[in-house]
Amino acid sequence: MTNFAIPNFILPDVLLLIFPFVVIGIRLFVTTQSKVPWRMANIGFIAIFFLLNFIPLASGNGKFFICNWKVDDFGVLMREVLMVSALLGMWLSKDYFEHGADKKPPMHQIAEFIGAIAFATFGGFTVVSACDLLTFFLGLEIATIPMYALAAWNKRDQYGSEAATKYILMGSVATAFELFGFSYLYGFSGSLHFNEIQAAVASGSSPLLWIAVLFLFCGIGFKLTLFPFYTWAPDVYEGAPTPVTAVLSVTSKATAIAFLVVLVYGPLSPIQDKMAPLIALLAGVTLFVGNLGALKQSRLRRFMAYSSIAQAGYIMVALLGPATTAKTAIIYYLFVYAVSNYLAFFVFGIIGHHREETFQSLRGLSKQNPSLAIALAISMFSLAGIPPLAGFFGKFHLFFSGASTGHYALVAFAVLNNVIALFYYLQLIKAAWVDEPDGHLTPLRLTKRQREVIILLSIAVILLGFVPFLSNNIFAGFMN
Amino acid sequence: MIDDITLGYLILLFPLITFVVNGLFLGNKCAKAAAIFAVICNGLAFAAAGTLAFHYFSSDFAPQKAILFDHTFIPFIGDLVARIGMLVDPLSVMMLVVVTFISFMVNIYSIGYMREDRAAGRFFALLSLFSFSMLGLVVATNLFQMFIFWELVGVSSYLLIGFWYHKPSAVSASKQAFILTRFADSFFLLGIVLVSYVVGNFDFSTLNSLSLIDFQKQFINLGLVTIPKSEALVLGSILIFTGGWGKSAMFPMHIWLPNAMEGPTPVSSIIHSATMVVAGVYLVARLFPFFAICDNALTLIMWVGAFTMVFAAVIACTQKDIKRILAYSTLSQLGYMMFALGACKIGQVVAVTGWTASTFHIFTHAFFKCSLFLIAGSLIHQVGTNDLDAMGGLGKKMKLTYACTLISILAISGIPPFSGFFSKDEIILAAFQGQHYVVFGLALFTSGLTTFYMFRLFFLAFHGAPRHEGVKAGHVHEDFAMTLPIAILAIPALASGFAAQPIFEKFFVPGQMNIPQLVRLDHAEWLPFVAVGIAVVALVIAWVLYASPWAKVGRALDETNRSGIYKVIYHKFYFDEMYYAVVRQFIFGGIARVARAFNDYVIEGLLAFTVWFVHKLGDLVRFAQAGYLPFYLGTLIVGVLLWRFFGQLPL
Amino acid sequence: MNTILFNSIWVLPLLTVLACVLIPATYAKAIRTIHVTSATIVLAIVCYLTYVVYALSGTPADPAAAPLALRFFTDIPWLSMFNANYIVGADGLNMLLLALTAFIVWAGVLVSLNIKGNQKIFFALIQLLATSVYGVYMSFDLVLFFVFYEMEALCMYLMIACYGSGKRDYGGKKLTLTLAFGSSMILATLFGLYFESGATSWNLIEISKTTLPMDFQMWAFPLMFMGFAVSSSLFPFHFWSPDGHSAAPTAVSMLAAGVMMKMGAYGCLRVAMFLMPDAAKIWLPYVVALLIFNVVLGPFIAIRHKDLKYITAYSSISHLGLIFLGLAAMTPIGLRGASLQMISHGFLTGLFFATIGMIYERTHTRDITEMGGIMRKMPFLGVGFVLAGFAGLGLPGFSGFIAESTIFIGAFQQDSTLTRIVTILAILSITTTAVYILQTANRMLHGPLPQKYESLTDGCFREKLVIVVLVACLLFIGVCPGWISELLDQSIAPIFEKISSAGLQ
Amino acid sequence: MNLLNCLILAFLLFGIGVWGLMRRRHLIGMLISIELMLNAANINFISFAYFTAHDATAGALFSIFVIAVTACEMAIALAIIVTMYRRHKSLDVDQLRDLHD
Repeated sequence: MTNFAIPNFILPDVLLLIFPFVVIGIRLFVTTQSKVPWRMANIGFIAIFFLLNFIPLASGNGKFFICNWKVDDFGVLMREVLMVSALLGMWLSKDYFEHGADKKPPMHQIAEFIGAIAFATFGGFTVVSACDLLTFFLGLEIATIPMYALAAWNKRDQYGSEAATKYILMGSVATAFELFGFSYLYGFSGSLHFNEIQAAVASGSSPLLWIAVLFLFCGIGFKLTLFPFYTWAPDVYEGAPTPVTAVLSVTSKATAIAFLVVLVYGPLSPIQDKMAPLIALLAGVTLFVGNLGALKQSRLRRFMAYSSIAQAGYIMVALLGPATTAKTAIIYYLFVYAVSNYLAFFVFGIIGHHREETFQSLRGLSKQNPSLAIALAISMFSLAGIPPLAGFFGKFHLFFSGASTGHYALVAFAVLNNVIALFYYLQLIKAAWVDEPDGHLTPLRLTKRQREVIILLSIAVILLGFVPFLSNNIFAGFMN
Repeated sequence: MIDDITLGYLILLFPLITFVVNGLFLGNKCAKAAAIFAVICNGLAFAAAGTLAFHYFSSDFAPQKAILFDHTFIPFIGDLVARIGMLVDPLSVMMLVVVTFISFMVNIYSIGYMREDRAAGRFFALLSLFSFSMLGLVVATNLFQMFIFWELVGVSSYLLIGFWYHKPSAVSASKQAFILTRFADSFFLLGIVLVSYVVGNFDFSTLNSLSLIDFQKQFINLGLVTIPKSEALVLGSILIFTGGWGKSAMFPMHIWLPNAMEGPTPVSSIIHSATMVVAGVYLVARLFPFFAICDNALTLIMWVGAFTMVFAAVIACTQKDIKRILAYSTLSQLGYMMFALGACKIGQVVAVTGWTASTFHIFTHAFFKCSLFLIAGSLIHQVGTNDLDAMGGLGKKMKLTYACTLISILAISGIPPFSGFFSKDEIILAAFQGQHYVVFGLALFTSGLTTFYMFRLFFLAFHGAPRHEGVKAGHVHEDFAMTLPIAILAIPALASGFAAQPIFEKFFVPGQMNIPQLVRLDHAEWLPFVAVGIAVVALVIAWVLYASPWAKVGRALDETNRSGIYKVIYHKFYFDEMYYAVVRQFIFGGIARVARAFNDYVIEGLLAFTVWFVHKLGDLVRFAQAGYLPFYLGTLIVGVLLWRFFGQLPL
Repeated sequence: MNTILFNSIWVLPLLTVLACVLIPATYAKAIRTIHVTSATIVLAIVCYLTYVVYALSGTPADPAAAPLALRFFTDIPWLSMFNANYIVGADGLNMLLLALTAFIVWAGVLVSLNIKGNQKIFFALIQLLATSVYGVYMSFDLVLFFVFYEMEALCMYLMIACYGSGKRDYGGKKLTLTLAFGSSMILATLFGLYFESGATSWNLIEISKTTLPMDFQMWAFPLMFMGFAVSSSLFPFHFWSPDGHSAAPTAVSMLAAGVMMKMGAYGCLRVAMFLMPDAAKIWLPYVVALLIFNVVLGPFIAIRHKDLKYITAYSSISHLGLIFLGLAAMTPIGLRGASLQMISHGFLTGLFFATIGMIYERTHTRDITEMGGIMRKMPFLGVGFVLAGFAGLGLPGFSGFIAESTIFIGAFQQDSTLTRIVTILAILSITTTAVYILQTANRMLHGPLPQKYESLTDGCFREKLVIVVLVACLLFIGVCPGWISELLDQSIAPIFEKISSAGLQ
Repeated sequence: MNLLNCLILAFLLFGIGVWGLMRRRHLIGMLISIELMLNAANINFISFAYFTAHDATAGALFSIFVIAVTACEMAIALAIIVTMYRRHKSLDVDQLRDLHD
């Protein structure tokens, strides 16, 4: 007899589940100009983030709620990543409801917007705490469907709708692939529950299993923008509103990689070594293609799309390592990636509010607003993986995990690709630091919140690297 | 009374202090003070050297070597230690005296010569730097120290030749001098490295007491060939001699010396006649036992010396620039010294006459050649040009100078009892005793030539009618500061021969050697008369051509209506042109251009190609991103098949 | 106490940067003062510590660091996931390199006091660069080492591209990307080192005690060696340095050529050769072949060039080739000579670029054919340049001669055919060095003075100070090399032990 | 009527969906072919549940959930397509080429 009393360790999940309804509900009773939903959202997200930090990192299997809602260390840390992403995405989006950006009109219904973000985040929560295929699938869908809506949020923008169309069409196909994979997995193991699947996989393999693996990887490869399933990403990233792009590039990636981690180190762990070639290939090709694509971009969001494709490839490298190392590496990297990425997007956002979001409009930034240029440089160097910024340490974790099972060739290839990556990040820095502005520059206005967030993120990017508390704590979480 | 070690330090320190003080503090602001200071310090250095020499030769310790001090500079492996020390033996003491004395004289002279020059301070500083380096070279106890000061001498010569750096000719001459000697020095360094590797030691004492037998069994890998270490030593000795080859401007590396005359005349007199250029000879003399055991080395040295002797003398007969004439005569005299050293080898035995003679000639030559240069300098100072065209008739105006010139010229022509006679006579004798009769003949012939061109210079400059307005107008006078050293130098030019001969014959032997020596040798008494006879004949010819009542000076001086052979000689056999051709075409136009092309096109090209290729791949990716939805959907399907086949799944 | 001072060497520059973040960029004077003071303080500390190391030489060092004789040894846990610790220490070699760095940084700060553009950022970047270089020379943990090693890329591009001249973006990118390429090779092999050695930490000393499998060494060593060699512009990876240097502002050229290019050679010696001696013994005799370009052809290329900075860059290439000649000889003297050359060339090229920068500030051209006779207008700078030139062509009395002769003698001890050939060629190529240096000096300083340069002025006090100090360093090493070789020998001994004992099993 | 036939059926259905997806230029048509693919998966679930699996309910349950999820996905898709239509006045995918490199 299971008890339905809500244990405190799923309090955040429950809160996150009911809280979007609250926000949207309040909006029904207040005027459109009212700040109440916004404040509520802030309070709620921050509260949830802090609640998560109170959950002790349990070792091993973690704690269960009605036997298929698992809260383990990976889950908790992943939740924190997702919450950080959601919080930053919300802060980033605020200005886009006040005035438009990048020649797009301002957006509306901030409450619903935040609600959608919250739902997507909750989808992520579900994925990391799933113990059977059904919950797993539902989580993935909950995480994805709001994204479709978000991509099309700006109804007056034709690019938005086109992007959303592409996104949802391909997304549904990917879902179909996944589902197909799931079905074969189910057929192979005869059960939906991870433990039994794991047992079945351990007992022996069959073509069914491998078809399932293939389809699963292809399906998730879409959400993780692996080669060749990344094709939607540049268009959608460019078409969607900037804050949505940011959320897409972090939250949905985080969810997808969490999905893979849960699979690879859960049910499929017995055949991880057999999957290694596939993973290695996916990783190598993806980061190569992503880097190549970003070489000659001129629009910032599309550029970020390719860079995030490459980042996905780098993350995949970690999946080759043993569980603890890989999980630490991925979580740490996701933190770092989220911070650096959002820093970049905040800067782009400020540019975008006054000019087009292109390399052109970055020109003369260092003369006009040095601190902004510095923030941009910091985030770019961090994404390029230059020490002592956090990005380098993140990549180092990933490569360490990959190399720990002896995939030196892949690591060498990935590291070599860093040179290409550095090249295009330098292109962007050049635009901001070296190029002379052509003609008159529209003055840049920073709101107090933007300035604070940018400073905060810059400091985080600098410190998360060589100040080892984050990495060490995460690792300690997995070790004890 | 100061003990000898302190003296040794003092000799080196005085010039160094002068250099530092003049270079850093006095400088050009108070050139006067700088000059005075330099003169005093060099005088003191000379005094110290003289005292040291007196102590040494008067002591019964005399002919042996002594090491006053020897400080470790850099320790290499085992015995291979670079030291800075002071070696005292007859040779080095003699050189100490000569160098300090000459530099003392030249410093005095320079007071007058550089009076109008605003950079005189720098001049005196560099002059002292030179004498310091030269002294260091002279007293070197080992090859490494020798090389150190060898380079310093070279660089101070470079700086002094290019002293008037606004004159392009001076600048290029200095560059040429430095690079040519540097070229030779690179071989010298290689020789040092090779020999020190084989022997495991830098010290002269070790090198001079080697015997090749120990090394015939071991082999050394020189990259392309593997040879016994004994042959490696022979090779090393030749490489080391190459250093001297360049420094003493032996043919074909001689061309820098005449061009170096672009420098101020005092510089020419001290560096390019009296001291630095004999460094090469000194090197060979210092390492004589070593060269003696390396069998072919001495023969090479002899032929190089002999050829340079004749070659330079021939050219000197046609030149009109007095400094160049003197330069070529210096070359020819160096040739004498060089071949005298080489001529010591008779089959497998050695007769040390040549060694003594050569060192003796270094000694005497220093005085008269230095004074000749100083005289040339004062003539130029008065007349304002180097050209014999513009001179003539100076004899009446400059009585004292005239007399000193005559002394020096008689000395260089080897007319007894002047100093040159004794040393040159011994050299020719050495050639005769060595049974190198060809060289012997050349030497006699050259001594005739020497007399001829020196008197040609003498007559054209001092006799006949004045060909220069200044002289006609009688502006010419004798500057005291400049004439004093000339006068002083005339004394040793006259007397150093018979005065010093006993010392040389008593003390000057190259030291014990590992191969047999002939002690008793027949002293050809008839030889001096032959030599003097030839000299007198040459003198008469010169007189007939240039000073006799029926001489056509004007016709003698213009080279236009002359035979082709004369033109060739007049243009120094076109060696400068060849040099420039080689440097321009081969070094700059050849290797350097190819190297740069290789770098700029091959390496950079590969780089550019890589970048281009990566960008092309990028374009490929972007080309796929055409925004065409069905294509995107297609990639999903293709992806599945792709990973089905390349994912290495056990399907 | 000394240990704290030692660790403060790389912390102080960072603190300076932080201090300046709070000052608005308009107070340029205050910022300049702060940076000059901090650079001077660091210089003082480093000199004092160098003296301490010299004084302590012979006394037993920290046992934790055996076999290396390290002073001020510090070992603090850092990143627990892969046991990377904060490990720093100093023996003679890296202490001297630190001293070199401190001098060059100090000089660089002084030289660039009146640089155009946002000075606040520029000086912050210089201090960051200094931090990275200090860190590289201090750290004995591979991760820490690499972190510092890679940091340079961050500063270099911005400094060159924003404050440089000529093709600054191109030069900066070329430099940064080539260096990044090199360090990517290093990083790839670092992982291999860690996992193959089975060590439980990235501690260099600990890894050096393990024996790495031969097949791993065989591919890892060349990768890592070349990776390091890239930043020392070993052929064929030299192409970045001429463009990079010529585009960079004076101070950056000084730092890049003076100290950054030594980091590569230092890494080759300290990491690659020390950790993988067996492969080193097999590979290095062939690596020597590459030096034919650096040492023999480098000077010839310099002869063909007209731009002062290009000439100096190629001279650096040839001089760094000599460092590798010393390393590849794998004899105690060769290694000592290589280390000597690192230090001597640091001062030498620092002086070169400093004077070139000062002259460029006045003439606004670096083309030697356009100049001439400026010795008369600026004797001090001219003499500085000539002295640098003499040091460069290995004139006795300057440090260059000591280093080069040591390298030649040391390299000649190595009996492998290729090394012999290259050594002989290298010795003979001292002439070409003389050719391009004299040609440059003559074209630029001597001869008649063009009309347009009548109004040139000589160096001001701080410029003279920089020149005097650097020349003094060159002379000091050149005149009394005994103590420095003693220091170096102590720190090289264990490395040579490792190499000589290698290949026996 | 055995498992293999059902799987083949499902696979064919999936293939038809893919084929339609490739061939169709009309957005609605493409949505329908996607529906086919999803239902192919459903058939898999059901057939596995029926023939092999030891907890048969799970498969059925799963397919029901899938239907529900697909429904709301389609809802959103249609909503987006409507906004699309407002802009382009057509439902032809070939029109969707504003966003590209």
